[in-house]
Formats: sequence, C-alpha cells, structure tokens
Amino acid sequence: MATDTANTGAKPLKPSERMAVRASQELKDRQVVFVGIGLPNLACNLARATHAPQLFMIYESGTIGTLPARLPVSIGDPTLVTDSLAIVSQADIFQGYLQGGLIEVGFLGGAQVDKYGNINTTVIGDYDNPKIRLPGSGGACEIATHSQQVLIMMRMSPKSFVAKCDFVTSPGSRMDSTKASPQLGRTRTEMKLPGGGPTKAITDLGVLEMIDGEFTLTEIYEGVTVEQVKQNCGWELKVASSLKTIPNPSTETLDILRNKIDPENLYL
Amino acid sequence: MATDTANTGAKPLKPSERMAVRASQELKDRQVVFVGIGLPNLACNLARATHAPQLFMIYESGTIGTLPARLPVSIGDPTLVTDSLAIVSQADIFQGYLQGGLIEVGFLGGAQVDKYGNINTTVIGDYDNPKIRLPGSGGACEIATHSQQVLIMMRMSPKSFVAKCDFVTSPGSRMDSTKASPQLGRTRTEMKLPGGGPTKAITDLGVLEMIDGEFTLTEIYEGVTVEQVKQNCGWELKVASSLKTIPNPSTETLDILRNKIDPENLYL
Amino acid sequence: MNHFRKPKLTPNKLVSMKEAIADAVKPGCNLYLEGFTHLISFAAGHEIIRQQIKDLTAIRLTPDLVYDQLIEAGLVKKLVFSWAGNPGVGSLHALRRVSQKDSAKKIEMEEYSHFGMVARLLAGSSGLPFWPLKNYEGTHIAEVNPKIKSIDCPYTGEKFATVPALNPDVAIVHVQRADKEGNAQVWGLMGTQKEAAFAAERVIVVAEEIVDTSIIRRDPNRTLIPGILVDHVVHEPWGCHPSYAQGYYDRDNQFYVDWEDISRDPASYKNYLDAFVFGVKDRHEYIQKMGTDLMSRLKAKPRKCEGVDYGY
Amino acid sequence: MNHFRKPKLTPNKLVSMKEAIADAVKPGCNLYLEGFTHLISFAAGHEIIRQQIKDLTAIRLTPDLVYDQLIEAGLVKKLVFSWAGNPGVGSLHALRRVSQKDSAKKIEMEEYSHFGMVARLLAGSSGLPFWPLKNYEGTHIAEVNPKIKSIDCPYTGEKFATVPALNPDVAIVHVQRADKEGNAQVWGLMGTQKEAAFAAERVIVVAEEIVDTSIIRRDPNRTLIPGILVDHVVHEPWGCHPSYAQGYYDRDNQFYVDWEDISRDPASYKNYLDAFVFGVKDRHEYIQKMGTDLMSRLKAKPRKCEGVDYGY
Repeated sequence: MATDTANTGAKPLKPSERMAVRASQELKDRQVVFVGIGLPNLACNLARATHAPQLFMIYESGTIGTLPARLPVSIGDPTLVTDSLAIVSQADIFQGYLQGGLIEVGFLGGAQVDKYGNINTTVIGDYDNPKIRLPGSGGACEIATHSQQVLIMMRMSPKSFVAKCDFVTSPGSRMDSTKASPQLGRTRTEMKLPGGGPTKAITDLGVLEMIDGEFTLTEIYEGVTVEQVKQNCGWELKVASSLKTIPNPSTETLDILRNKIDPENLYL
Repeated sequence: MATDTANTGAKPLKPSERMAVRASQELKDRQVVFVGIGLPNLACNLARATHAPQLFMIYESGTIGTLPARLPVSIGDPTLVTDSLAIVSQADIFQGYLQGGLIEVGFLGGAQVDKYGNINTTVIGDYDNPKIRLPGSGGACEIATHSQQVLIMMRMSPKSFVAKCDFVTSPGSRMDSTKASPQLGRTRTEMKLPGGGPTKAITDLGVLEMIDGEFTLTEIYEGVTVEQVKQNCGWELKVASSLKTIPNPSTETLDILRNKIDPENLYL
Repeated sequence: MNHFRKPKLTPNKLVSMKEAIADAVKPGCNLYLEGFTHLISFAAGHEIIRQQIKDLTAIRLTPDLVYDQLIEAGLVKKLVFSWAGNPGVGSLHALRRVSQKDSAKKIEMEEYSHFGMVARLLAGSSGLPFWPLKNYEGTHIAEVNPKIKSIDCPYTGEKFATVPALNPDVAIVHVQRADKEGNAQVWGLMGTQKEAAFAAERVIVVAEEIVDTSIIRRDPNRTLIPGILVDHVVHEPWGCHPSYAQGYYDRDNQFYVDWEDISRDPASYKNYLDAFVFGVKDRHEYIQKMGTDLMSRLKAKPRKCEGVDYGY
Repeated sequence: MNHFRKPKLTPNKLVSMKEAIADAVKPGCNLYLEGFTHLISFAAGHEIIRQQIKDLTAIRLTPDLVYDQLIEAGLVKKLVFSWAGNPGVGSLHALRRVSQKDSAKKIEMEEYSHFGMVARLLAGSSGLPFWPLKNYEGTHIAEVNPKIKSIDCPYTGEKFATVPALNPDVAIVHVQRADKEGNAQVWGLMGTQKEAAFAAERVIVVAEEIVDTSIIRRDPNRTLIPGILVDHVVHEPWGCHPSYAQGYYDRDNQFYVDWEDISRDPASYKNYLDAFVFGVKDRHEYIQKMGTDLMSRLKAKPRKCEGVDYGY
C-alpha cells in the first residue's frame, strides 16, 4: 500500500497510525464518547493527550469518565475501572446511557460495511450456513441505533467495503434493497431511529463522509490516489469534487501515539 | 371496649398489644416479610424476639435483611439502614422484590376494608370531591398485588369495616359490584393477580379469615363477644362454626413487647 | 424521535442555593424535589418559597412536609404523587385544605402508586415513552387516572398496566458528597435519586460535603449520579433537616411530631414559614436559628465501614 | 400467573465446587455462567466439564473461552448469546467448528445484541414476561430470531422491539466476597450479575473470600446479591483465572493471546483440556499446576478506598 512508503521520522508511517490520528481529530474536547477497544481506544486516548484533554470516555463494560493508566487489552480490563468516575451495570449502560440518549460519539467497525454505513459483524455467507461465523453484535447494534453520531474505523478492501452486506448487524443511513423488496429500504428517519447514524468512515486510505445518505470520498492521505481508494471499494464510490488531502501527522503527535499510548505496539 | 378491662400483670392489656401479639404468631421463622411502620413493625420484631429469630425483614424504603436497633419512627428511619444486609433502590424494591415474587408476607391497613379484603387508603367520599383526602396508595397496591399472602391489621368499627369501600386502593380477593356492573366483580384468579391476597385481618376484637373469598370471623380475644364484633362490622359478618378464643399473651411476651420492642410507647 | 440530552461538562458548577434555584426552577415548571424520608433537600424547598416561584407541578412519590410548605405558600398548581402524608405521624394539612370537598380552592392532583411513580421515572430515565408493570387490576387507581393505560404481552397475551415516562424539568437531589462537577456519591437509602437525575432536563445536586474528584475516583462503584447530568452543585451542610443524611445527622423525629400541631392551624403554619423560611436569608441562618442544641442532639455517631481494594 | 420463588434462608450454604455443580447443574439445563470479562468463574466451567454435564443450553452475553471449552468438550446443545469471541484477541475456535457451513456437526444458536440479552434478564429478574427496547430496526437481527417481537407504545403509537424474559435454570456468579448465606458484595465491573441472580431458579455464588456476615452488614450499599436468592456458596480463591477479580488479581492477558494458538488446533485444544481440566481434580490443583509465577505475576497491587460512615 502507498502508506507503507510514507515516512515520518525514522519509522515508516503505518496505516493504523494514520487512522488513529485522523480519527482523533474528529473528537472535540468535552464530548461524551463510547469507546471501543483497539483503534478507537487509541484515537480517543490520543485526543485526550493532545487537543481534547477533557474528552469524556465511556466503555461498554460500564466505566464512566474513564482514565486508563495503561492500554486496555480487553473491554473489561481492570485499568478501565480504577480511577474512573463511576461504574455502572450493563443494564444502565444500554438502557440509561445509550437508549437514554447520553452518547454523543460512538465507534464501530466490522467485517463488512456498505455505502449506507450498514455494518456486518455477524456472518460471512448465509446466516444459517455461514462461511465464517463472526462474533455477532455485542453492543454494536445499539451503538449504531442510539449514538448521536457514529464514526466507523475500518481498513478498505473490496471484501470489507461491499456492495451489499451479507447480514446487517448495525443500522446505517438506510436499509438496502432486498430480493423481496428491490426498492431501497427505509431511511433512519422513516424507521424512527433515535441516533444520527454513521457520519464518517475513517479508513487506511482516506475518509468517506456520509453525504445525502451515501458514503462519499472526501479526504485522502498524502500519497494515496483516488484510483487506489476506488479499487479497494466494492461499490462505485462517489468522490467529492473538492477532495482534501490529509497531511501526515506531526512528529510530536506520532511520538505520543507510539511511545505513550501504545508503547508495546499492541494495536498499531 | 372489652379489651380495656383485660388485665395481664399490673397494666391493662391494650387492643394494640393484642393485635401485635396475635399478628406476630402468624409469622414463621425464615419467612420473608415486607414490614410496614407501626403495628406490623411491632408484630415482626416481636416475632423475631420470640419464636422467629431469623424472620427476614424487608422495608419499603429499600432495606433488606433489616436489623433495627431502635424502634423505627418512619419507613426511612436510619436505624433500618445501619446493619442491614443490603440497601436497594425503590426501583429494585418494587420491580425486583415485589413484582419479582420474593415477598412471602405483606402487611396492610387502611381507612376502610370490605368483606373481600379490598382496602381504601385514598379518599373518604367521592374521589374528585372527597370528604377526607387520605395519603393514597404508597406501595400498598403493589403489596396487595404481589405478596404471596397479605395480613391486614386494622381496628374494627362500622366506619372502617364497611359494606363498600369508597375507593379501592389495594385489591382483595375479588372486585365488588358497581353501579354499572351490579354483579360481583372478577376474582384475583380471573384478574391474573400474582399474589394470594389477604388471608387474615388481625383486628382489635378478633381475627377474620378469608374463607371462600370472604372474611369470616374465626377467632375472638378472651372477653370479647361475637355480638361486639358484629356491631363493629359494616356488613353481615359470617362467623365460623368452630370459633376459637385467643388466649391473653403471656407475661413474658408482653414484657418483651412493652419493654424491649416499644419501650417509649410510640405505637402501643 | 430524538431524545438526546446535552451532556454537561463544565468543570466547576458550584453556586449558592439562591443562584441554583433562580436559574433552574422557573414558574410553571415540573419540579421533582427528591428524597424518600432520607436526603430531602428542605434547603432547596425553602429557597423556592423565598423566591416565590409559582404555578409549580410538584412531583414526588412521597410529597411530605416540604411539599406541604410549597402548597401552603401557594406555589403549587398541581401535585403528582403516590403517598402524601407526614411519615409516621399523620396528614399534610396544607394539602388537605386544597384537596377536599370543603376546600375553598383546590389544586390539581394526579395519583399513582409508588411502583407506578417509580415506573414513570424508569421510562423517563431510559429513553422510553412508557413502562410496563403488573399492577392496578382490581383497584380504582387506573379508573381515576387516564394516564394509566395497558398493553398486551406479545408472548403470553397477558395484560399489563403501563404508565407514561416522567421527565421533570428540574430534579433536585441531596447527596452525602459530590465534587464540583456534580459527580455524586450516596449511601443509605437511595429512593429514586438516580432515576430522577437521569430523567430530568436539569439537575441540581446539593451536597453535605464537596470533595475533590480524586475521592470520587477512589471508589467509583459508590457513584450514583455522574456529573454529566448535573447543572448546578450546591454545598449545603445540614441541608436536609428535619430529614436526615446517613453518616451526618439523624432524622429530627420530634420536629415531625410537632409539625402536626404547627401545620393544622393556618395561623401557626404562617408563623412557622415567616420565622424559618421568610425570616432567614439562607440555610446557614436557618440552622443558626434552630439553636445550638440541634447539632448536639442530631449529629451522627460515627460508624465507618472498611474500604475495598480497587487494585489490579 | 404465579411466579413466586421460595426464598432461600438456610444459614450455611458453603459446599465444594464439586458438590455445588453436581447439585445445581443438571443435564439439559439452561446455564448462565456470568462474567463480563471480569469475574468469570472458570473454576465452575471446568468442574462442569469434569462432571461431563451434557446437553446444556449455554447462555451469556459474551460466551468466551470457558464457553468455548464447554463446546469443545461436547456439552453444549445450544448457545444463546450476543457476542462470541476471545475479547481483545480473536475468535472462539471450538464455536467456529460447530457453527459454520463446513462444520461436521452444528449446535443451535440463538442470537441477540448485548442490550437484547440484558433486556431479557431485566424481564426475568422483574417478574415480567417481556421487556421493551428501542432496537433492531434497520438490521437483520430480528429477522433471524423469531423471539424478538414488537409492541406499540400506548402513548405515542411508536413501535418498540420486545424480547422474552430469560429465567435460567442456574446462574453461577463469581464475587469478591460473600458470607456463608450467600450475601455477596462486588466492586469493579458488574456485568449482569445482579439481574442473572434475580432471574435464575438456582444460584451458585463463588467467592474469592468468605467473610463474616458482620462485614457485609457494615456496608450494605455494597451488597449486589442478597443471600435469599442463593442456593450454594463456594469458596474458590483465584477461581476466575485467566479472567480476573478487581482487588485480588489481574487479567492474564498473555493467556488470552496464547489461547488463540492453543484453541485453533483441536489436538492442542485437547491437550489443554486433558492437562488443565481433566488432569486436575479441582481449582486448587489447577492453580498449583499453573506454576508459582502465576501469583507473583498477577497478584493485584493494593489500592484501597476509604470507607464511608453509616452512623446516625
């Protein structure tokens, strides 16, 4: 990939680093974020260490106002508990915080995403006889339903950015057509979904933005071409007329990410 | 009243004492009891101090496995909290403990009760223009709905043991007839009420038992006549053929009640 | 349906009771002044009376003395409740004077059982417009309250009562300790404090003690209300008297007993309000006026529990 | 409808894990072995494998390694779940081997989201046959699970999903401390322990420490599960490894990473079970077998919080 050759300092800039840095820039100080393990966690903690020191982090396991002292290795890592402002039950996390409308930004990823931001984390292939059995929804369905906005973080490939999800686990901007109903499905507004749905997909090649209910390429990293992005997308990707180039992260930011946030290179 | 002249030891035996002692005898060791302030609290704590040391007391304010060190003066007295096994929210008390089916015995009283054990704690007179505005249900409706059995503790008078309640706050064995439906109303089984409803009314004159869905006089205190009871009942009271006489409490029991349970004479 | 609430993340929310009430409690609003015998903010209620904020819809499971005082002061348009009395003692006399056949003037009343009120808050705090409960069959409660409806279980066909979500304009919650962002810890009886804070548009946390956030973070399982729900934090020691705060001071049971006589007669009721509400400028003056014996009589005897270990 | 549960009030419920499992977990039963990363009783799971209790319907939001081991051991007929994986690492390989197109043998699967599973427990713990939630619109989850139905709000007309109550035959809950009646206190992550205990017919509490009831009564707000729900109490220090217990020992993250390779190959999986499950007679032997470095590597560093005052 083009990004493998981009250099900042001594070490080459990795796609995961670009994603973490770009996603962190989406977060505003004092926002309430529902943080997932992996890249979303890196993005959120990078934001805290840079421009958003008061970012308010909630983890699915029930930690409120979390201050992890080390990189959490699972959603239930004890470092999320110690020094948090509050610990609540799973019932409160889903019923009170998510359904109750308190989450401003949610993060999601998955095996497949379509142009509407519908995400599949359930099965590849037929549901009853899947080629691959994936973990399932976890809290993804309710994060997609109830967060004020959702940021998707996924690497692009024709297998992951697909024309049609094999299964929709988490709702995007609208339902896709089906064999039974060849027309496009209902929109979030028509389905009365409370949350705003996916606003951006932060990928390893660039940023797709939800414009009029469809993902459109609006930003690419330095050194990435539109053609590359299109080749890694399973549908005919719309491209914004004013395409922005995402500058490489500063040495300082990269230093924080590499040496403070994920020094053992667990997720980068 | 006859009971005023009954003597045990030096002090005359009071109706409230007879009620507390007789009610305490209904409680079995290791039963889970939903305790109310006042006479029910005396009866439960007397049972603990005598034949039911492991009686498990739950108070509406959310104290589980309560061990009051002093006589609680309100349902939220701090003495109910200190040394209890658990404190739970109001949501858990009503939804988890009562609706969840964990309460074996509930206690109720009120301004009016009818022969079916329907209780009024809402208004005397018309609902919209009441002669007297009473406190309302509190938790009484759900105690009557969900407890496995309900014990009623009330003093008898034609004004309190009535042919028809002005308002039904807490359900008894069946609904009464109404102007619109002159037939008798549905039974608890027909209404699918989970709890067993009132089994006995412990009064200052004797005990009424729920037999075939109607209160029947089955026990009277020493020195009380059936005629007295009937005069203090607003409906044509059924009397059991084998009427029992309730013996006066032992000196020992009275001593515990008077000197340990309610030494300041708050409720006796 | 969009029910988002803007999380409140200002670093310092400490204000005086006067300021908090003036900002959050508006004429005509739906007010939930929480407390189930324990942790009732009489300080907040008295300040509302001093500020003469009118046409309130006053909501609580157990409107007690402080709600009765709001009624006597003429500030309550409607009462939403499930048990209205002087707990352990008797009646609310101001309420009786505006709710009976012989009343010259009446207030509106909307009445549930405790479970019904709790269920309304559960819905309101969970982003749902209704809550199901097994209740009210065999009673007249639903007959006189058209807001109680029913629903059929999609699995068993069985009928359940429903109540509508309650989302008060303002909830006022007294707690043992909070930091200046409003992260609040409570022990002892909890009533419906959490549900009220999650359900309300605006939240005032009144605390016996203001502590550093590090104290809150040392024991996060003890936190009942997160600061992101809280608009104002007020430091008000002894703010619950004659109600109580576990670990701080006992309930003034004698006051509740005396209240029966004070409140039965409108003239003595007025004297009380003149002296202890209008006659003081804030809680500090109220406590001073109660006399030096108050603290020695009611101050809690210490009974501290052990902490637990959050290490890993 | 009569849904009473007989409260359990025997004074001493302490038994060995072997006895607790033999008595409470029966072939064909619905098993809820709780834990959300934190407080997962691997000790109970391993004992179930040793006792070869078959045809289980294994239920949890997050079936993880110990559920995968039950599956590999051939004990699971059906899995009810919302997220099945090795948290932070990857897949459950035994599950994959019985759930894909190319699987020789398949188990039944019933699938929700986390919120759906939580809602099922909320219904089961509240005596209701259903629970409403705003979810599943715009997804295929309800399409492949006929147990997810819907209901119309009686106030707004809006449609809500419903899930049916979950009332497991047995819930196994690991806690930090309990008395011998089963009154249990938990801190750190709480998962669905309370709801599972209230929903289940039978409850096994497994505790890091057995404490005197007076310790529980010193801090009653810390109690998550009352003993009246509990059938058996098992004392099992380090009973969660490789999961963890806040304040006692850390999560063995290296084990979870290593598990990916152990579990991918059925042969090495079998070797593991032979050595660490069948090859030991109880948890004590398992811990000894893990080697002396386990405790020094994972034992928690102390970080005790302050207690609070329950005086009055």
